[in-house]
Amino acid sequence: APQPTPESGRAEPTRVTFALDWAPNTNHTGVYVAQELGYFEEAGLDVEILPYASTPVPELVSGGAADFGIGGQGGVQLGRTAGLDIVSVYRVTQSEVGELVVLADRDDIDSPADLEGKIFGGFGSPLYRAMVRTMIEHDGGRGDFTEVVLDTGAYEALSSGTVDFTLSVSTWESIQAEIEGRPYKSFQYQDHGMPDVQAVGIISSDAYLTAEPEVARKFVAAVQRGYQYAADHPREAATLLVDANPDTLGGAEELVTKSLETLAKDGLFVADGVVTGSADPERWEEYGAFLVENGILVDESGNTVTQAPDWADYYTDEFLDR
Amino acid sequence: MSALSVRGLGKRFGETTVLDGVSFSVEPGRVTSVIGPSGSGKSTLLRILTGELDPDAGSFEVDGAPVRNAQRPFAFMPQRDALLPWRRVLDNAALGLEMAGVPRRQARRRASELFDTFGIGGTERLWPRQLSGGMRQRVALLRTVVQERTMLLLDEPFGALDAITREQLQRWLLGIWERHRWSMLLITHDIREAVRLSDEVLVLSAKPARIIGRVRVDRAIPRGDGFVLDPEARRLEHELLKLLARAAPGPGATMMG
Amino acid sequence: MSALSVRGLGKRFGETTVLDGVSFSVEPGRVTSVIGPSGSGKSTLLRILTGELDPDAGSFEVDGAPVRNAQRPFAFMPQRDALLPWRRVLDNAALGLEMAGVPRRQARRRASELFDTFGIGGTERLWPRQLSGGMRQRVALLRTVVQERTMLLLDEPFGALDAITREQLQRWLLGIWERHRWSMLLITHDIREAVRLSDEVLVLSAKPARIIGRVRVDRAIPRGDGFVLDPEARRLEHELLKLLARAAPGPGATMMG
Amino acid sequence: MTRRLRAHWPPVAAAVLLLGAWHAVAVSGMLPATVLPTPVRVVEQVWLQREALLGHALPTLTATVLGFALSVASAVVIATALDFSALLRRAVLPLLVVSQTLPMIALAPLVVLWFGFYLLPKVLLVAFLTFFPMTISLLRGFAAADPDMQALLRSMGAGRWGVFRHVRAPSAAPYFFSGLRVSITYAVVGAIFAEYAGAVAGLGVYMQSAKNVFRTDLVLAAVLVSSIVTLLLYALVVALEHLLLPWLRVERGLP
Amino acid sequence: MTRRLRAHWPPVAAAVLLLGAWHAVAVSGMLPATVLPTPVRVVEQVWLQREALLGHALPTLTATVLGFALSVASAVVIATALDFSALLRRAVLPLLVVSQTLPMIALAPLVVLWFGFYLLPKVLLVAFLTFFPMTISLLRGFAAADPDMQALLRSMGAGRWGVFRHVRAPSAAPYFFSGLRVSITYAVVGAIFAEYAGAVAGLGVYMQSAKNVFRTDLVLAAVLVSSIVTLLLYALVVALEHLLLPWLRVERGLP
Ligand SMILES: Nc1ncnc2c1ncn2[C@@H]1O[C@H](COP(=O)(O)OP(=O)(O)OP(=O)(O)O)[C@@H](O)[C@H]1O
Ligand SMILES: Nc1ncnc2c1ncn2[C@@H]1O[C@H](COP(=O)(O)OP(=O)(O)OP(=O)(O)O)[C@@H](O)[C@H]1O
Ligand SMILES: O=C([O-])O
Ligand SMILES: [Mg+2]
Ligand SMILES: [Mg+2]
Repeated sequence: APQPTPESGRAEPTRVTFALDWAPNTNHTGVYVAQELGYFEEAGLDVEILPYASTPVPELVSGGAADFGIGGQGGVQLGRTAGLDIVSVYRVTQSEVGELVVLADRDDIDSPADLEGKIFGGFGSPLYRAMVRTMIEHDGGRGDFTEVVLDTGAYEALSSGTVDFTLSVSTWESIQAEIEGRPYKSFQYQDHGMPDVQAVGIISSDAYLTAEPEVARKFVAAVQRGYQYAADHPREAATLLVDANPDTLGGAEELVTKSLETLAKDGLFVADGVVTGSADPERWEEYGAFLVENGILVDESGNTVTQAPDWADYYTDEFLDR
Repeated sequence: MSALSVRGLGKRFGETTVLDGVSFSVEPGRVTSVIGPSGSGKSTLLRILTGELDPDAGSFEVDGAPVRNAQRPFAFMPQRDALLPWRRVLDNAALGLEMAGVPRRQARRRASELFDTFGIGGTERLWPRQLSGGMRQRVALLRTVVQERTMLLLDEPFGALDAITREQLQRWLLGIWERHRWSMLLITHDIREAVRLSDEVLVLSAKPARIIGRVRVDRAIPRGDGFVLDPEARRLEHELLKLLARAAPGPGATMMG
Repeated sequence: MSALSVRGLGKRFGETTVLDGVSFSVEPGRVTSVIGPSGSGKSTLLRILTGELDPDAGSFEVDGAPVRNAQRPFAFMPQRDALLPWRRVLDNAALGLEMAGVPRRQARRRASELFDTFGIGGTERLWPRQLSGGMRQRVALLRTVVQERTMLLLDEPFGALDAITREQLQRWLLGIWERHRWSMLLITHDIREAVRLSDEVLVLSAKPARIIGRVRVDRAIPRGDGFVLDPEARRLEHELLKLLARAAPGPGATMMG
Repeated sequence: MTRRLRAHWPPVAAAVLLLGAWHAVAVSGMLPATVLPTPVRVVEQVWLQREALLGHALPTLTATVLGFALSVASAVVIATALDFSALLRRAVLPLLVVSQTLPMIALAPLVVLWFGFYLLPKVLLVAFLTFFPMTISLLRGFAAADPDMQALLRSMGAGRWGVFRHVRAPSAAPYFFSGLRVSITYAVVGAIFAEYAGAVAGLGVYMQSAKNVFRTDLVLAAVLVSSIVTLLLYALVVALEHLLLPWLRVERGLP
Repeated sequence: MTRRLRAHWPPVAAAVLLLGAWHAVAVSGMLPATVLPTPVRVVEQVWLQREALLGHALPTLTATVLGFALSVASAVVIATALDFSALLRRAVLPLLVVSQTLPMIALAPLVVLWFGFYLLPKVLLVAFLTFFPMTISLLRGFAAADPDMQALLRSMGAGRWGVFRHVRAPSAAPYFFSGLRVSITYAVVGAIFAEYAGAVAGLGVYMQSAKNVFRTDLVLAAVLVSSIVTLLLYALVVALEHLLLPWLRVERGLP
């Protein structure tokens, strides 16, 4: 268990582990900034960033293998309902960053309705299937399409034309496609019948938060400072992120910089009138309702959930620095 | 009390009866030979004694008591030499001693002392595959006798040897028997060899094998230089040959093709 | 023109010279036997003739011409029987015919006709591992002679057989030779057998092997019933035994242990 | 106890023991039920989801069987070719080894890109992931052939092919079957792996979907199905060996 | 041509041929350079990224070697135990087969949960993914022992252990090495696979990161490094066999 941290900060720093959901990318910027600029150190924390593992972060955190980790709203809603001990403590993006994309030269596809009967380069997730179906139906289609589970190969498959559409992170793959000169044509989920969602966030567990509320407060506050810095200084933050991950991001400066600029200005890291990193109850309610309606949520014993739980239990702003 | 006493041994393989009530005994310090047509069941008999096969009928006792496995006081030489390909010739020869708990160095030394006597000096460091058929047989024999067990079971020990080497090894075996008085059960297809080395020669019939003749060989018969000219030995040989001819299976008549 | 003529064959294994200038020839329709101390190089000689080993010196001709591989007119019986474990006994016996292009059914039929003659009738459907040592040897011999090649190379064909079976097969071989007049090169460690079956007997010295004696055996000598009592045959045997004693390697003197 | 029962109780007992241990851990609370459900629950799910599981098991089985057939054929052809030419062996064997060192997890997406999502890439991946143990075993088995037997065949006028067919190939049979046992075990896993890299249906797709909604029980239900399929295939290989190599038991002194 | 050259040109020629084909496809424009870079570019990257690659290769190598050592040890212990007890064999062998049918891609996450991110889970996964071919080969090899030799040993008073040590184990040696060749080939891939499942450093982590920033050239550079490592380990196994089984060449009639 972590040591209680004396205020002086002279004693041993408290160890905190943080699990990434993927190889280091701009979603993780705030954490790396806090690390690089010494925010954690100032708070008396020794943060270890655990790299991506095929183990889903909710399971790592729920199982106690990590104290915190990247975890978006959808994952928290699915996971906590299914009995995982996870709770959202910080929202990295205030809204959706994903988008449905096709190749820019696909003149035959002008709206999601045109995706009827097409091939989806997918990820084997019922949530994404429901999302695509909703978008097609919203635009007047029947919602029939074929999903090919491709996982990381989806983008190559799209650019080589073996699938017709896939889902892309607007602040990562879509930017890369642009850089490579093969830009995507994109459809925003929210424009086609999907509720908005706080797509990227940070989670912890009730168990950890109960045991270490003070450490959690320091950690979340430091991260919050980090993302605020990234929103204010995207170029500097880009440099910090790349410097922290020279092996992996060295050579991808352009991608990182463009991505961070987008994340900073489009109301993703920060939004007008809200505390950075805070939860938006409306998004949790609406997205939660979508999950219930589509029968995606199951409870601990594997039964489909038909009655929305109290979503307020699923997130907290308690550890934010207001 | 007999060194070995076999009572009513029977053995079948599937439908075929191979041994059918074989009884005999070997007295302590005596040599008994078994001759019989090829395929009659001689090797099968030894394989039962060594515990490799279980008999379907009958039993046997060693020194008056039934044997339990791993306690057999035999040194056994199988018909096919069964040299281990992964041991050099010397290590093959020392195998029996090693198994008896003799330390490796000592086992090798004792085995190596016999190499010249057996006419295979210089092959110690070769692999078995590098030996001729007769040399392999000699290594197998050496491996057996060097164990100095009180009872030897030898399955055609000289079958692959030329006349001279065979003569030399027979004489050597006679000499070592004189000194140690081991009991021996010897399978051979050479009648003269049987007479020369034994106190008693048993004749097995063709499959299903029964003992159809027993010939005692007096120790008074000279086994060394005088053997070849001894008329009593010749008479016994002749008697055994007749027994063997009776033992042989039917088709011999059709063989003059 | 000789059926086989061997000139100055030499063979070394590593440092050891095994054959050292061996020359002889086998006339068409004649039988030549080779005797010599165990380990002298008899099998090595055959392995060179069959092309398994390359000689280090010398050469040989068949019917007056050097042979190319795959064209050897030999039927070869190796000393260790080399039965294929994955073929039933009958299929092993038919192997040589099959290799010569005889259709399988016919090959099996021809082989099966000899089973009774060889005293192994009834074993056709067994696997080689289910045969006794002598039975395996007979299958190997059958496999060789059924090929009806004009030249047979036999490496100790009767080594594992009892006196009666051996006698029967020797007579059978004499009979078949009378009819077909195959040329034969026969390795044996049995001097009597060599005399009985051959036109000429070669004696090899111990390693490094040279031919140290040749004995012609007149065809006038009776090979059948009269053979055992023929004084000329006995004289030749005695001569060969003396040659063999000279051929034997040194350590014999120390063997009386 | 009947003979049949006697032959079967040890694996059953072992399996029961293992399931018991699993159950004990699952209900101990060491791990949340979402991470480790009880075996009873998993079996329940197999029954409840039987239609979906069957629907996904069939494409996996098809890919497995076709891929494995291709794998056996390639292994036999490659090993034979390499046995005939020492030159080829020296040239190609290192490449085969290298081929097995390619982390498929990184390259599988390319295969899918080239061959589409349906049967073909799965078949190819299964073949690729399983041919190696058989190839190596065959090569070793060929080399283990008795030189005396080969010399005998040559003396009978057999060419390289005759020696190969009658001595080297049968000598390799026991080795081959040991490679086969390893390979068949990997075949189903290989197919599932291929489905992770790209497929429209199959147990791998089913597992991935279940995992994404934290349904470990369904993942394990699919795992159970795949294990049963593999065990059946393995048993088939054992039976086939029994049937095709009757001499082997005799050689080993078994009744 | 010197002897050394003569022995080495075939694999070199084959490799060059293959690289040529790769290059041709890469420059043909069939695939964009981001999907398939040229071999020259990949080698260039190996050199440029040598420090990073070395830094990531070391943990992978450590996991491989430790995992493989564990794997060999387990295979020997398990196979020996199963050889001694037919009961155990009947009980445990099906479980071993089942264990190999578990799609690690679905279960690796559990391993990380239980054993964390560092060396241990990698070592365990490598061992788990590689012990099976050796175990099966060993079992087969034990069973291939000559019954005559075993009977001889028993006649000498050797117990089951003596027979095992002096006949069954050496008989299994050639089989074992054929399993070893297969296993060592899978070991590095297994370590990389384990790193995909969760690790702080290693070639698998490097590949994943490189893929995330769309640097196929770096992925392939890491693949190249892993292939070279595997080839070296494979060569080591071959050399070891040569050294430990001198009799085998003689048995096979080789000079
Ligand atoms: N591969 C080999 N390496 C080394 N030496 C060998 C090899 N093969 C045979 N020899 C040696 O060659 C010699 C002759 O062997 P060969 O088998 O020809 O003898 P042989 O006359 O047939 O004896 P036997 O009557 O016992 O069968 C032997 O001393 C043997 O050790
Ligand atoms: N495993 C087996 N299955 C079936 N039959 C067998 C088996 N082992 C031996 N036999 C048969 O048992 C008989 C006797 O064999 P055994 O080896 O005892 O003969 P032998 O008297 O030693 O002959 P030889 O003098 O030729 O060595 C033979 O007919 C043989 O075919
Ligand atoms: O590689 C797999 O274990 O799926
Ligand atoms: Mg016998
Ligand atoms: Mg010989």
